[in-house]
Amino acid sequence: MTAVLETIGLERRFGGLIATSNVALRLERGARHALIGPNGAGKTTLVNLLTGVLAPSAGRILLDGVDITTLRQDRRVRRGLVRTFQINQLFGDFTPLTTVGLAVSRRLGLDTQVWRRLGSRKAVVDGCVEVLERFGLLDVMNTKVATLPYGRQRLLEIATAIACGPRVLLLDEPAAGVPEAEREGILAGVAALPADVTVLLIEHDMDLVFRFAQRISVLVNGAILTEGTPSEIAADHRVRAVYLGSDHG
Amino acid sequence: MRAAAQAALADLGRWRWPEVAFWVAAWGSWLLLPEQHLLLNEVAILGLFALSLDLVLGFAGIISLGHAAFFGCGAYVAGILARLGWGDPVLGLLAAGLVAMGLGFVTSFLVLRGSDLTRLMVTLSVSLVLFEVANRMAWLTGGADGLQGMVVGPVLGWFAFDIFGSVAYAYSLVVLFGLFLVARRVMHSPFGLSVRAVKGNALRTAAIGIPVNGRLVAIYTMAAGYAGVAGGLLAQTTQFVSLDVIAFHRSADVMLTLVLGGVGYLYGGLIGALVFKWAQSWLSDLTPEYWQFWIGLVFVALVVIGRERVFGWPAAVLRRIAR
Amino acid sequence: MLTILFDGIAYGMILFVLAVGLSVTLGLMNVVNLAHGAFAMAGGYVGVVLVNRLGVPYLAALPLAAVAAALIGVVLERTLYVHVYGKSHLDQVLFTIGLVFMASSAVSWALGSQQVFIELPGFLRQRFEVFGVSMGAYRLLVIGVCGALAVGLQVLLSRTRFGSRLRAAVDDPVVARGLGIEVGRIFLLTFALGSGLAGLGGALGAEILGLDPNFPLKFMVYFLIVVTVGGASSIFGPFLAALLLGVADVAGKYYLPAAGAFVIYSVMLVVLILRPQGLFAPRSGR
Amino acid sequence: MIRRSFMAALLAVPFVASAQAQQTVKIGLIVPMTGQSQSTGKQIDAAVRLYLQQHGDTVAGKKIEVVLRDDGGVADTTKRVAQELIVRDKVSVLAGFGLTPLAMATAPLAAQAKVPMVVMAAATSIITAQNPFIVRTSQVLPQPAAAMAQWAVENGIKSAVTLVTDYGPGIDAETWFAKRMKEGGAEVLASLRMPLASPDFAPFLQRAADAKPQAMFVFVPSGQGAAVARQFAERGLDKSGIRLIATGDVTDDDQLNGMGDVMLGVVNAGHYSAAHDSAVNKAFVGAFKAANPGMRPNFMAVAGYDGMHAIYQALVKTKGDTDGAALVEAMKGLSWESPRGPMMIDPQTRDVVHNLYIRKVERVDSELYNVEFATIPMMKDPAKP
Repeated sequence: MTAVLETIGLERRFGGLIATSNVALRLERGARHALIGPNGAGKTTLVNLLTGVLAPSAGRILLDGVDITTLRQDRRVRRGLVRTFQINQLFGDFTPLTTVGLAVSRRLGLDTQVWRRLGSRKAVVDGCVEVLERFGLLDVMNTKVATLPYGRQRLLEIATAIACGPRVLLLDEPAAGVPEAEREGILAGVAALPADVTVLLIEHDMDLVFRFAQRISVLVNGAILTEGTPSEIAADHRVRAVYLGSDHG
Repeated sequence: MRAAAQAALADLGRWRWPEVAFWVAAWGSWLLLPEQHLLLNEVAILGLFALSLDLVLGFAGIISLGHAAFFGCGAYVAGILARLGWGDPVLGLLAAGLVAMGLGFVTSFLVLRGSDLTRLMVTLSVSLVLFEVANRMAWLTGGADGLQGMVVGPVLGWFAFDIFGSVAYAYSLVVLFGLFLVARRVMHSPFGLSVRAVKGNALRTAAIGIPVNGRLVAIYTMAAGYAGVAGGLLAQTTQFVSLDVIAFHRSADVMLTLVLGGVGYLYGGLIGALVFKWAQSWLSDLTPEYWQFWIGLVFVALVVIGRERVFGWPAAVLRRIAR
Repeated sequence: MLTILFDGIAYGMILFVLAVGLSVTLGLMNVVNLAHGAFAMAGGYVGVVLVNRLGVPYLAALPLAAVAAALIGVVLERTLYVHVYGKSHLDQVLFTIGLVFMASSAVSWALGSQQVFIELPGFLRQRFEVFGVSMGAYRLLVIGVCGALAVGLQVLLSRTRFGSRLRAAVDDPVVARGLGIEVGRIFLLTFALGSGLAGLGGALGAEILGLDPNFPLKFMVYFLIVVTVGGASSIFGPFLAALLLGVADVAGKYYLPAAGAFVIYSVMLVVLILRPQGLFAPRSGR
Repeated sequence: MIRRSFMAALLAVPFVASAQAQQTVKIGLIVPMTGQSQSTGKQIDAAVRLYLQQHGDTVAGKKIEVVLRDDGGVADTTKRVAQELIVRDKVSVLAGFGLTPLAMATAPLAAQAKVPMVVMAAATSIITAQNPFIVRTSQVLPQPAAAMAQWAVENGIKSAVTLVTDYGPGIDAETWFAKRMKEGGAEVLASLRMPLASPDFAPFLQRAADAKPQAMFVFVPSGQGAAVARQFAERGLDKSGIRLIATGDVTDDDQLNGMGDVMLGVVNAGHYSAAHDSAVNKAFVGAFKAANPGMRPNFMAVAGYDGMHAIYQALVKTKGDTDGAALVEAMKGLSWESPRGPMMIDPQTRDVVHNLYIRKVERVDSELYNVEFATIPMMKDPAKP
C-alpha cells in the first residue's frame, strides 16, 4: 500500500518559536487516523500547513506521491485534500442547499460557469440531495445558515467538506462545542464515509478518538511523540505523562 | 425531496413579480414621462454605474471609493473615439467597456489584500492618480477645460440623439437592461455564487477548492467593464467629457447611491439612483442653494432610524393588504 | 532647501492635528467618521466669529474653538453617533456624509460661502532668520502647538488610566463593562477629544488652508491619507505620516511643480500596496 | 438623412404642441450654488435678483421669469440642466456658466436649440467662438493679463514670474501676460502652474520667489485669491522687494475685506471694482448691499447684472420677439454704462469690450477696496483677431 498523504520533515517557525518540528506523518489509503495532543501542541498549525493556509519553513508534503508543498490552498482541494474547521467557517447568507450546491458544482468542475443556473444540472441536484440526506439536513435545506442551531451548523461544516468529494479528509475537532445529544449525528455522518476516503481526525475528545481511529499519532510541542494503535497509545506511559497534567489525566 | 431541492435551486433565479413590475415601469417611463427623459437618462447611467459597484461591493465585498476610475476611463475612451471620427455609439461603447475592463484587470491585483480601509484608500488612490494623468494629458483629454469636438453618430446608424433626450434615454435603458440581465444571469450561476461565497467567507471558499483571488480578479474586471460602459454612455449622450467624470465626488456619489438603495441584490443601485437623482433634482429646483442640507438629512435619518424601518413600511402595508 | 522643509513640517503638523481625531475614532472606536472635517470646519468658523467679529485675541480663540468643536461633538455623539456604532461601515459612510452635507449647507447659509480667514495678530506675522532659514512666527506657533499635542496625546493614551480604559473598552466592550468601565462614557470622551482636536486644527490651520463651506469634503482625502498611511491605531503613526505627507507635498510642489499632486497619490499607492496596514503600524504578530 | 430626420420628427411630436403662445419669457440661470465655486453662483444670483427688483419683471410687453438651477460646478449636470430648461421649461435664454468646462459642455446644445447663451462668469477666450449664440458679459482673461503686463512694462518692471492655476483661463492669462511682457522688452523668468485644487500655495510662492523676479504675476480663480495673497505676505515676500501683481480675480471684492491688511498696496488689473467712481456704480453697490447683508458685489455680480441688462435691451430691440438668432443679433453692438464703466458687446465676436483699470488695494472708510488709478479704455479680447 502506498501512502496517500505523507509529510517529510515538516517544520514551521514563527520567529524564534518552533510550532511544528520535523513532523513525519504517513496515511495509507482508507486509513482512519487520529492526531491527538494537549492544548498548544501545534495541531491546528499542522492542519494549516497540510491545507496550504500556512507555508512550511522546511520539509515537504506529498499527496498521492506528488509534492504539493507549494501548491495553493484551492489546488490542494481540487486534488482531493479537504478539511473542516475547528470553528465553523460557513456562508451565513447562504442556505445549506446553496452551500452544498456550490461545493458540488466545484467538484464537478462547473464553478466557472457564468451562464447556467446552479440547479440546471441533474448531477448537481443529485449530489446535493445525497450529501444533505446523509447529514440529515434536508429538512432545513432552505433555511438561512446563520439562523441554524449550532449543532446543525456543525453538521453542515462537515457536509460541505464531504460535498467536495475528498480523498483525504482532515477533520479538525468535528465535535467541538457540540452538545451531547447532537453528537451522534456527527459521528454517524463521519462513520458513513466511503471506505476509500482517508480520514485524519484531530481531536481532543478521547472517547471519540478511541471509537473511531485505527491508528493514533500524538503531537507534543510541535513534534510527533509517538504513533500506534489505540491500545498501544493507551498503554504508552509517555502519553499518559503528557496527559496527566491536563484534563484527561 | 429531490424534487424539492431541484425546485428550490431552480427558484433562485426566478423572476418575481416586483422585478417584472420594476422593468415594466422603467420601460413605461419612456412612453409616459417624455418630459423627464433627460433626468431619467442620468438615472439609467448612474444606475448602471451603481450596479457595477454593487458587483464589487455587494457581491464580492470589496469596498471601493475610486470606482470613478473606470467610469472616467470609459467616458474618455468613448469621447476620444468620437472626437477622432469614430462616432458610432455602439462601437464606442464596446471600446469603452473593453478598455475599462483592461484597466480593471490590471488594478484588480491591488485590491486582493487588505482591510476595508486599505482597499478604500487603494481604490481612491488609483482614481486620484488617473485623475492627475487625465489632467496632465491635456493634448488628449482636453485637461481641465474638458474634451471638445465630439461628434457622435446616430445609434445603429438610425436614431440620432435628439435634444429631448428621448433617444438617449432609450439607448441608455436598452444598454442598462441588457447588462442587468447579464449581471443577473451571472450572479445566479455557480460562478456568481462562488463570488458571493468569497464575500461570505474567503477561508471556506478556498477550502472548497475555489480560487479566491481569481474570483475577485474576474468580478472586479467585469464590474470595471460595466462602469466603463456607464461612462461611455454619459460621454455619448452628453457629447462632452470633463475631468468631473473621474473626480472624487463621482466615486463618492456612486457609493452613496448604492448604499442608499442597499447592497447585494442588484436592484439597490438602480433604486438608489432613482431616489438620489430624483431627490437631488427635486430639492435643487426647490432650493438651489441648500438642497444638500435636505439630502444630508435624508441620509442621516435613513441610517439613524434604520433603512428597514424607512423602506420597510410600504412592504409591510402590502403584506397586510395581500393577507 | 530648509525653508521648504520648515514649511512642509508646519503643513504636516496641521494635517496631523486635523486627522488624529479621525485616527482615534476609526482605529479605536471602529467608526468611519467622514464627517470629521466638519468638526474642523466648525472650530475654524468659531475662530472666525470670535476673532474677526467679536475681537477676541487670537491665542484665546484657539482653545475656545477646540472647546466649541468638542461640545458639538458631545451633543452629536449622544444624539446621533450612538445609533451608528453598531451599524455597518457602509451605513456609517452614508450617515457621516449626510452630516457633512448638512454642515456645509448650514455654514453657507449662516456665514456665507466666500473663503474666510482668521485675522492673525501682528506678532505672528513676523519672520525670523535662524541659521539662514527663514521662518514665519505663525508656522513656528503651529509646529510648537502641534508638537506638544502629539506628545501629550501619546502620554494620555499610553500612560494614563483613561488610556488603558479606552484600550480595554475597544478590545472587548463586554469584558470592559464587566470590569466596571463605563464604555459609553469612555467613547463619549474620546469622541469629544477627537472633535476638539479637529476644531483646534481648523482654527489653527485656517491661515494655510482657508475656510469655506466645502472644507470637510476638500480635505477628506488628506485626512484619510494620513490615517491609512500612518495606521489607525497609534498616535505616532499618523504623526509621522502627516509629517511625511506635508513635507512630500510641499517639496513635490516646489521641486516638481508640473507633477502636481501626482507624487503624493503615487507614493500613497505604493505604501498601501507594500504595507496594507499602514507604514508605521506595528508588524502584525505571527 | 431622410430617415434620421423622420425619426427625430416622430420623437419630437409630443413636445411641440405646448411650445407656442408664450407671454412669459423665461431665462434659465445655471450657476454653481453648491460645491467649490458656490460663491460665484451666489454673487450672480444676487445680482440677477437685484436687476429684476430694480427694473421690474416686465419688458417689451413680456413678463420675465428667471429659473435658477444649481449645477454644482459639474459639466454633465450643467448640460442636462440646460437641456431640461430648454425642453421642459422652454426658456428663451440660458445664462450663468460658472466655469469654462460648464460653458463648453453646453455650447453645442445651445447651437442645436438656437438658444442664446449669456456667459456671466467663465473667462476663457475660446468660449464665444464655440457657436454663434454665445454672448459674454463677464471678462476674458487675456484682457487683465495684457493690461497688467502693459502697466508693468511702463513702470519699469523688467522681470517677472507668472503663477497661474492650471486650467483654461490660467493658461490664457499666462500666455497673454508673457506675450505683452516680451513685446515690451521685459522677461518672464518662469511660468508656474498650480493644480486647481491646491490647499497650500507656499511651495509655489517660494519657488517663484527663488527666481528673484521684480514682480510676481498671479491668477487664481475667484475664491482662491485670499489664500495666495496671505501666504505671499506670510512668507515676507511683500518686504523682499518682489511686487505682487495680479488679475482682479485675486483681489476679489467679495473677499478682499477678509484678506486683511496684507493686501494693502497690491496692484492688479481688472474690469470692475466696487469702488469704481460713478453714480451708476454707487447706486448698484448700495442697492446690492442693502438687498444682501454681509455681501459686497464683485466682478461676478456685475457680470450677472450686465447680463440681465443685455437680455432686457435685446428684448426691447426685438420688441419681445424671443427668437434666438434675433436676440443675439440685437445684443451685438449693444453698449451702455455698466457699474464697471462703459461697456459694449463686440458685434463681431459677441465678446465683452470694456475698460481695464489698474488698481491698488487701499483702505477706504475702514474697508479694503481696489482703487483705480489708471485706465486702458475699451479693450477688446486681445486673443481675438
